[in-house]
Amino acid sequence: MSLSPQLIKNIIESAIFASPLPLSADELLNLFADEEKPKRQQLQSLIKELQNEYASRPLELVEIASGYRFQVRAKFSPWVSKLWQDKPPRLSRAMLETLAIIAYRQPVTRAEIEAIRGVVVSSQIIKALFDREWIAIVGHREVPGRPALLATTSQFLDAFSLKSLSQLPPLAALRDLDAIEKELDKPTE
Amino acid sequence: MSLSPQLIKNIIESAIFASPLPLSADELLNLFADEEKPKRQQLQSLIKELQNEYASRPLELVEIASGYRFQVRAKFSPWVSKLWQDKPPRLSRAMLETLAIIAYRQPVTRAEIEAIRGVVVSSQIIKALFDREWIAIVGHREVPGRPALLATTSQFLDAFSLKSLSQLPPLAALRDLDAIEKELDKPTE
Amino acid sequence: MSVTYLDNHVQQPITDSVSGQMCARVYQEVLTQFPEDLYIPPDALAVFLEAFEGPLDLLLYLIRKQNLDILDIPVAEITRQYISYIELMQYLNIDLAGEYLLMAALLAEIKSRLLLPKPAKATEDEEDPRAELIRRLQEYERFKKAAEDLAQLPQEGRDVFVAQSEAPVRDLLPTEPFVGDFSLLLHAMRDVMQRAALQQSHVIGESGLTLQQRLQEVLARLQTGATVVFYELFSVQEGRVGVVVTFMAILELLKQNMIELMQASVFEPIYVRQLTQET
Repeated sequence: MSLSPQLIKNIIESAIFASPLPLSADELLNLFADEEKPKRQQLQSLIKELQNEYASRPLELVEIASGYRFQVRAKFSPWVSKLWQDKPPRLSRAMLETLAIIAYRQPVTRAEIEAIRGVVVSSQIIKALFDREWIAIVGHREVPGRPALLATTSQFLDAFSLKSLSQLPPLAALRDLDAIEKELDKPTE
Repeated sequence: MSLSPQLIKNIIESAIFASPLPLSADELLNLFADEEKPKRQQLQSLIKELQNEYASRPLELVEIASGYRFQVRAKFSPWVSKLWQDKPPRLSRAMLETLAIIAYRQPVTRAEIEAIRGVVVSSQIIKALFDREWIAIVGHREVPGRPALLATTSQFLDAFSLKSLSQLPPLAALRDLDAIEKELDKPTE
Repeated sequence: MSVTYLDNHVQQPITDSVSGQMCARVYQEVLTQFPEDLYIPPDALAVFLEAFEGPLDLLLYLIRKQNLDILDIPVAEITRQYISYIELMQYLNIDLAGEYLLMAALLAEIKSRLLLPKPAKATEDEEDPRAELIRRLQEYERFKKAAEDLAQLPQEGRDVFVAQSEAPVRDLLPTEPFVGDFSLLLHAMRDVMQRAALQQSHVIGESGLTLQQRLQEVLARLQTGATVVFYELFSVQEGRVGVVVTFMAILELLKQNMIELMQASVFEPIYVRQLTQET
């Protein structure tokens, strides 16, 4: 028996709200028995409809890396954030720099991060990133010591409301070394 | 500066959705700065309006003992419950923690559970534990209000395959859970 | 972003002195030897150093402070400034990470190589000694910028709040006979305890942690006739108050001859056992 589009839409809405984690299209389709299952295309268009229905509400239905979730529109954050007495701790510069290098250079070893930053990366920072589940070990570099290769996770993308790594702000371009050499040849001082 | 009724309503809606626990009228009022704060009566009528707006949606804004929350209508349970199908039946973290505290600290009052967990214990959880007959009232603490003393039952022991409460590992040992699990995996006679 | 911040804090104490008449004063002591153009209160210097993420960050700051392009760093001048900072910090016994010294050595080396007369025809593979440093500075600078960009993104819990609702009531009610997963229960309890440890320990300490109650709990633990290792009677999660109350309870029980303590020899574990009262 196939379900009415309205019922399917209601089920999608309910599930996204009830799930503690974002739900992917696949996970949404899995809620339906085989004979009820909407086509993927229908699912997409129903999600679009839902997004429109919420246009005038203080919530929005967004797609991030691991799926769909409802979130409060930014406009209301000043009030909603008062629900929590403690502000979330600010991310330190050291942590952000480490995270940025992992995000843009992944997979990357700790030694490679240190080479770029010019300083030792503290174990505390790496541990904090693991604790947040923002990074994971995705393999080992086949060099002596087999150092772990670090990469970012979908939780990292979720936490920063990104759909994929390609949505990260672009990394500043490096001026190529030939240009640098030419500059250097110029008489200085 | 006073806020428009629409903005106040949006903030209320956002906050109830964003809060992990039901929000009481007082807690909702606390989100507003003194000069923005709506009157209690206005708050009530805005909540009524919200309830009407959700009349045609798959969620409802309900009031329970500890406050307001949005809840998926029971009608959609057959589909939404599949979210937890992999680990049936679903015992929420809150429920497990409450049960664990009752098991270890019995007899114990609800207020004492809340003091240990650091959060309010919802009536639903207590009710669900009673429904499963995992806990029972074994007396009353002789303090103002004579709160009920909760303890676990033999059905609880059955459900968790325990012969007696003395089989619960000592609290101090819980820090080394991996070792305990290894013990538990060992075949028992 | 951090550069502006630093400027506010540090620019002021750094007084340029072309004339060279100004001396550095440190702890009221007048330094005439070095560094000639720096006067930084030691506290400010410590703050200053902490504000940097490493030698590359400090170098970038020195370059940007003078509105210079990375590509034409006056190596001699920047090296002189960098080394002045490092020497001053060492003089003040500020704990300096090894990387800062390494960079000072590298700068000195580059400077000396630049001073050597260039052969009339430079061989192709002989790179300008500055090139590697410039490459590293550029590389670091783009990630420093990337980190700043990352900090600007909306963050969950800070700018973004997830909207959730409770599952339908039916899901919370019993449906079928259930065999509980014991380890889930244990994990839940451990989580509770960890949170309790994070919270102020008086949550447990004040609410009904009485000696009488603890006496009964200790006895209950020993009731089955089991012998228990002494420390297992304590729960660190209860904080100092909890440990003290448990200890008092054990002493009280000892006094009343209700339990006994056993130890095979010094440093061996202490065991606690209930004394059976023959009736």
